[in-house]
Amino acid sequence: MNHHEYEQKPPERPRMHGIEDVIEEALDTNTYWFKGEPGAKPGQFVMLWVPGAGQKPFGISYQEKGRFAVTVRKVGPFTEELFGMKAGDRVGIQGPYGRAFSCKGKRVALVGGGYGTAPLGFLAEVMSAGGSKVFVSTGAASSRYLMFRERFRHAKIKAVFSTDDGSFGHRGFCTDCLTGLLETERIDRVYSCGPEAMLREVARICSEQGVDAEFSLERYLKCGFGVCGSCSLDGTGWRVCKEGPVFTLQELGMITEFGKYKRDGSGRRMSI
Amino acid sequence: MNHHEYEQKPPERPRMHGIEDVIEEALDTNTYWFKGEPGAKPGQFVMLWVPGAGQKPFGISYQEKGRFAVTVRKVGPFTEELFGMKAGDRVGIQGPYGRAFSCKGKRVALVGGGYGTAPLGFLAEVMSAGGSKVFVSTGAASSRYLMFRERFRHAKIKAVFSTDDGSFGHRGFCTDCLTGLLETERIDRVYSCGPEAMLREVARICSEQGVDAEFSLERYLKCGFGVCGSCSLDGTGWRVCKEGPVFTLQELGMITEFGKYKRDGSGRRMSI
Amino acid sequence: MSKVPANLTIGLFGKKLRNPLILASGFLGVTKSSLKNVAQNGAGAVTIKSISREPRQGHKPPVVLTNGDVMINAVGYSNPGIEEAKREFSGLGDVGVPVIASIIGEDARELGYMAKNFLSREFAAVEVPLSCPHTPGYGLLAGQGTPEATLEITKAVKGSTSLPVIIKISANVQSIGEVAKAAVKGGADAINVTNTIGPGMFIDVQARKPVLGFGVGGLSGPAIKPIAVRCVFDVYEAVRGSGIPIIGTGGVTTGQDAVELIMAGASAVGIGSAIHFRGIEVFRQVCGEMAGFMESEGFSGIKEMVGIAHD
Amino acid sequence: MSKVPANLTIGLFGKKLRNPLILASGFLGVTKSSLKNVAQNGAGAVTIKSISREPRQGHKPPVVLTNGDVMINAVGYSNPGIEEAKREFSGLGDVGVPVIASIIGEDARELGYMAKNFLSREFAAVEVPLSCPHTPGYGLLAGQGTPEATLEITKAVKGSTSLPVIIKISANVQSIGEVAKAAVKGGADAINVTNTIGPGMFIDVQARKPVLGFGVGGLSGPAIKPIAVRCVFDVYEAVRGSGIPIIGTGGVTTGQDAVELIMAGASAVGIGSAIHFRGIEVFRQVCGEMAGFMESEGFSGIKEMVGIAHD
Ligand SMILES: Cc1cc2nc3c(=O)[nH]c(=O)nc-3n(C[C@H](O)[C@H](O)[C@H](O)COP(=O)(O)OP(=O)(O)OC[C@H]3O[C@@H](n4cnc5c(N)ncnc54)[C@H](O)[C@@H]3O)c2cc1C
Ligand SMILES: Cc1cc2nc3c(=O)[nH]c(=O)nc-3n(C[C@H](O)[C@H](O)[C@H](O)COP(=O)(O)OP(=O)(O)OC[C@H]3O[C@@H](n4cnc5c(N)ncnc54)[C@H](O)[C@@H]3O)c2cc1C
Ligand SMILES: Cc1cc2nc3c(=O)[nH]c(=O)nc-3n(C[C@H](O)[C@H](O)[C@H](O)COP(=O)(O)O)c2cc1C
Ligand SMILES: Cc1cc2nc3c(=O)[nH]c(=O)nc-3n(C[C@H](O)[C@H](O)[C@H](O)COP(=O)(O)O)c2cc1C
Ligand code: FES
Ligand code: FES
Repeated sequence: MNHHEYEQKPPERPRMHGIEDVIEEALDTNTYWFKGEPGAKPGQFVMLWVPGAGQKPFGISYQEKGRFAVTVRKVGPFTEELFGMKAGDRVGIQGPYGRAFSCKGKRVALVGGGYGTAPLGFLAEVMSAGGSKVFVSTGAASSRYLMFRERFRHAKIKAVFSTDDGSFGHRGFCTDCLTGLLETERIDRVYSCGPEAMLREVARICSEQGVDAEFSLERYLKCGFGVCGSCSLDGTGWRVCKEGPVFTLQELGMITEFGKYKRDGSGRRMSI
Repeated sequence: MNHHEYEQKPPERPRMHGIEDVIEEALDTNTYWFKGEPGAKPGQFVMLWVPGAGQKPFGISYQEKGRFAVTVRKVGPFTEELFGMKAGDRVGIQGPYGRAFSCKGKRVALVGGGYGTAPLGFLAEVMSAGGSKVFVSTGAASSRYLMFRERFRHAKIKAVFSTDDGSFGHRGFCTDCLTGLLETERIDRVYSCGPEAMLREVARICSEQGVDAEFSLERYLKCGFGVCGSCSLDGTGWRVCKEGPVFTLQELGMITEFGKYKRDGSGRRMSI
Repeated sequence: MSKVPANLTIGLFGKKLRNPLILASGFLGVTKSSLKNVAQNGAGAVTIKSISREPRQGHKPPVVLTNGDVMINAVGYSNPGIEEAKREFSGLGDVGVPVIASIIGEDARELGYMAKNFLSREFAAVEVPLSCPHTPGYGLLAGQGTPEATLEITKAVKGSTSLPVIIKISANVQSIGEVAKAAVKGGADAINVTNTIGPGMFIDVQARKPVLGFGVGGLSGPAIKPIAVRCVFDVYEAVRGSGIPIIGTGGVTTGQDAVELIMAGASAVGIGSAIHFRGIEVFRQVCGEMAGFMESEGFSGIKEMVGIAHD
Repeated sequence: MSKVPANLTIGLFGKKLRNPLILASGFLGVTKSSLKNVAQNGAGAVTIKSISREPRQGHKPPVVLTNGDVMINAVGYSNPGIEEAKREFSGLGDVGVPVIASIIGEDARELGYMAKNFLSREFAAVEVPLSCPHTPGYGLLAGQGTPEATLEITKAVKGSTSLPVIIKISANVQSIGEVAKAAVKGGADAINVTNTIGPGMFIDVQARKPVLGFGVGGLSGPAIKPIAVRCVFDVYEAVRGSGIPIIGTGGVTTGQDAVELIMAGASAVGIGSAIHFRGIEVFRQVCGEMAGFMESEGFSGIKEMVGIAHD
């Protein structure tokens, strides 16, 4: 037994990054670009620190040579603070953390709801470049919230869009279009990120059709690297920040709280 | 600037080693064998910890595949404690520390006085194996204190011996024999370890003859790895435990206290 | 040295633990499922995250950071409060190992209330941290680290529950032996030493600001182990006569670390930050290393090692 | 961010230092030659190893150990005593940078004696550590860490020398702000915070014994930096109004570390253990890193950074 029984860990603390560029992806939805090579895999997230305002998790939405980005939906005090920031301002970035999507599958469907589409953009590009045939079904409340339309077109990724109000594409849910894709496109794996009600529907469909699937879950994260337990899931105790955020369809079946409830920052249950 | 601007250091603390064997080299002079591969170079030393008794420096005197040894002269309370120990007992070993002999030279003379011969045994074997022609001149008060006679013979290293009382070999000093070696053997480098009066004489001879030389110095060591300053040398401030214990003839000239005084554990000067 | 098969089991509060490693409070102990997951990874017992009377959101994130061998945290005792916690921590048999409750309160009276109203017989014991260095209203910041406060609080909790009571004390006091003696005098059944050290602070030099949401936080992890060892050593000397067991907590990451605390005087060992430094498998790894050490050094049981560095 | 050439010089006690890095007391400061060697390796000023009235052999070795990011020591103030130290530390101009004396004593009276009888005008200042956690008769173990003792000692030393007086205080007290204020009230010209932390203990599990000759020792090195940062931050808040400079000491190993302490409120920075962790070249390396940081962040001088984490 010596001092080096275990590998030295890198520091877990934010590093300041100047915002390179802010791009409006959709209504209340901005992409923040940073210099750097975090070496993230699709599905991983970073903890974003705004001194004074707090620290919150966001999935990596773009990663290119020398730069990367997160795409943020404005929903509350922290994201509002972010929306007040512009190129040149600095934020702290910690991570990337978490288990990524497996990137398996030859013909895959990516199903994204709301800002859940953010990590799927990155996944689509990586899998497409890796030779998989990628289909995307993404939905939002209305056309003004739809993101990455240009991006998918540019990458020659077949994407279908749904809106709750029918203002663009299919009127209804992105899960409706998933059913269509499964019927026509010989999909061998589904990747999904978005509101939990939507994930539940994707899980139901994939179970029925016998298609493998992966899901990115959201829970209240505090530390982001597996020590505090605020993101532990009932049934298994798995940590969303460590064993997740991505779980397989099979794993989902063991997470008893899935689709039912989650916890807030104090640990109190809130139904979904 | 990141966390890894500097290399991680290994721990500086003793590791317990069972004594494998105790060999009497000469009167009041024991060799303690240990299992292990410290990767030491000749001239380096270890700090030897005997719980309760203290911790003191000793040069490595043997290093073979899978084992190594120090050779200790009984001179005071700590070394007496060591002389009470036997195979199976454990001591703590920390190091190896310090700058080693350079091992340069095609035809070299090793001059050792008293237990100063200990590290030269190791040096002789290494240089001999490295293809150098090694001559040894070693001296002691009387024949009963002479060490490594068998060892040098066995290694086919030409060794000459001196005793103060003439009980074996040359009556007089090992430095006398050095002069002879320099005259007859085309020596290109001298290595020396022993009482400081003897080192001074070796330095004088080598200066006169224009031969490069290296000297292993002793000062009071506390930490052994360069932080406390108890072994700092006047003139340069070099630390015996870090920049030394081996110094070149040229360096010796800059050490103003050499041959004159040293300091005790409190830092008080004592003349040599 | 003879080879004997090492037996890691210990007895604590009349219960048998399969090994002396206890999940430290505040790590993963938010839910029963999470505790069970830790148990499945090898812990001998687990402690829940500390519960207060009312729900608490805790300090603003960042709440935990690391650098080198140091972890720093200022979580600020986020917890769902007594009512929800009662629901959460029921049916504890599912966990598979003994579950220790942890309660906090602003004073002896509130802690007495917590003990009376929160603790079910399903818990194996209750731990009372008087030692958090970074949460206003609690622990050191509420003066709970003195011998006087320790005595008063220990008595109040003892008087309100029949569960064994563990008093968790701080390294950040000069008179740690006095605090330990006060806990013994108040009737404590065990002492846990230590909580986090400090507090400390991380400043980001580019942001030019402290990083933790609360500014300062307590230190844990491998870097604090020497302090934990000294604290256990000192507390052992102080309470030796009483026979009270010590849970040694602070920086334990390897089997050798655990043995170090045990030789200093601990009967059981808390593990927290190592869940980060080595992963959640750390409990099993430390057990393996302890067993290996004991076998090669000829120890057949934990008890033989407790406090032997004092002899 | 504009690029400006960084100027590392600072003014301290009316002297100009070429950079804010000061060799901490107890490292290599046994002889004048050794101090000079440190100066040649880039330090802005140097502190001698603490001197007592009578010679002291110190604690039995091992006296210093390390593990990971932690150094532990119990040297026990070995020093040759006042008479020999006077001879040793004369002709200090040779050193090339300002030399700070360090004196210890068992009480205010002895420290007054030391100040009167040891200090020559060749020293740039005198430092008085009231904060060693592991030497019986001195520092914390002699009760010198309280606000009352700090006030009394500061006054006694101030009354016995015309040199600027630096009071070196400990992180191991709850009321660090009060101690700092007492030093200011007593007339101190600077505060050095912090001494070593703890104490801590290393136990060798095979020897089954504490390793340091004295058993326990103070912690230093990278692992304690977060505590030093917090202490400087707190002391800065406490003494802000007085304009007294703070020397921040503890764990500084990189330029970023030095900047962190400066932003917390330090005007100068002590460096000790880093001599081991990075080698004696550390002073020059840290200067280079500080200059690089300042240039890229648009700071032109040290003063601009002092305490800015408070705003
Ligand atoms: C793994 C993961 C990846 C995420 N990726 C993205 C992303 O790519 N883009 C994006 O816009 N959002 C993402 N989120 C959600 C994002 O973290 C929240 O929108 C954000 O924290 C809201 O903060 P707020 O103060 O603006 O709003 P609040 O008013 O504080 O909260 C709004 C809602 O956000 C959620 N939330 C708040 N704090 C947290 C927290 N610390 N951890 C998790 N959820 C929180 C809660 O459900 C809350 O109801 C992700 C969350 C997780 C867990
Ligand atoms: C680099 C180095 C290598 C050495 N190698 C050997 C060796 O191979 N074999 C050997 O027998 N001895 C060696 N020594 C000397 C050995 O360290 C001392 O003989 C030993 O420390 C004496 O301890 P003691 O308690 O028995 O005697 P003491 O009565 O304490 O001291 C006897 C003399 O030993 C010296 N000494 C004592 N303590 C120390 C100390 N901590 N550091 C340095 N010198 C000390 C002093 O000059 C003292 O006068 C070496 C010393 C140094 C510095
Ligand atoms: C993130 C975190 C949260 C903690 N929360 C609590 C807590 O709620 N109650 C408590 O008594 N101790 C708490 N602690 C202290 C730990 O239980 C433990 O005493 C300390 O971390 C030292 O052990 P370690 O070095 O093994 O982590 C917390 C520590 C950390 C790092
Ligand atoms: C080996 C050693 C010896 C020390 N001796 C002294 C001393 O004599 N006087 C003193 O005031 N501080 C002494 N200290 C404390 C240091 O000056 C310094 O305050 C502490 O080590 C923290 O700084 P660092 O982390 O840079 O080492 C000593 C520290 C060490 C490690
Ligand atoms: S956020 Fe802390 S464990 Fe997941
Ligand atoms: S023995 Fe400490 S510096 Fe050499």
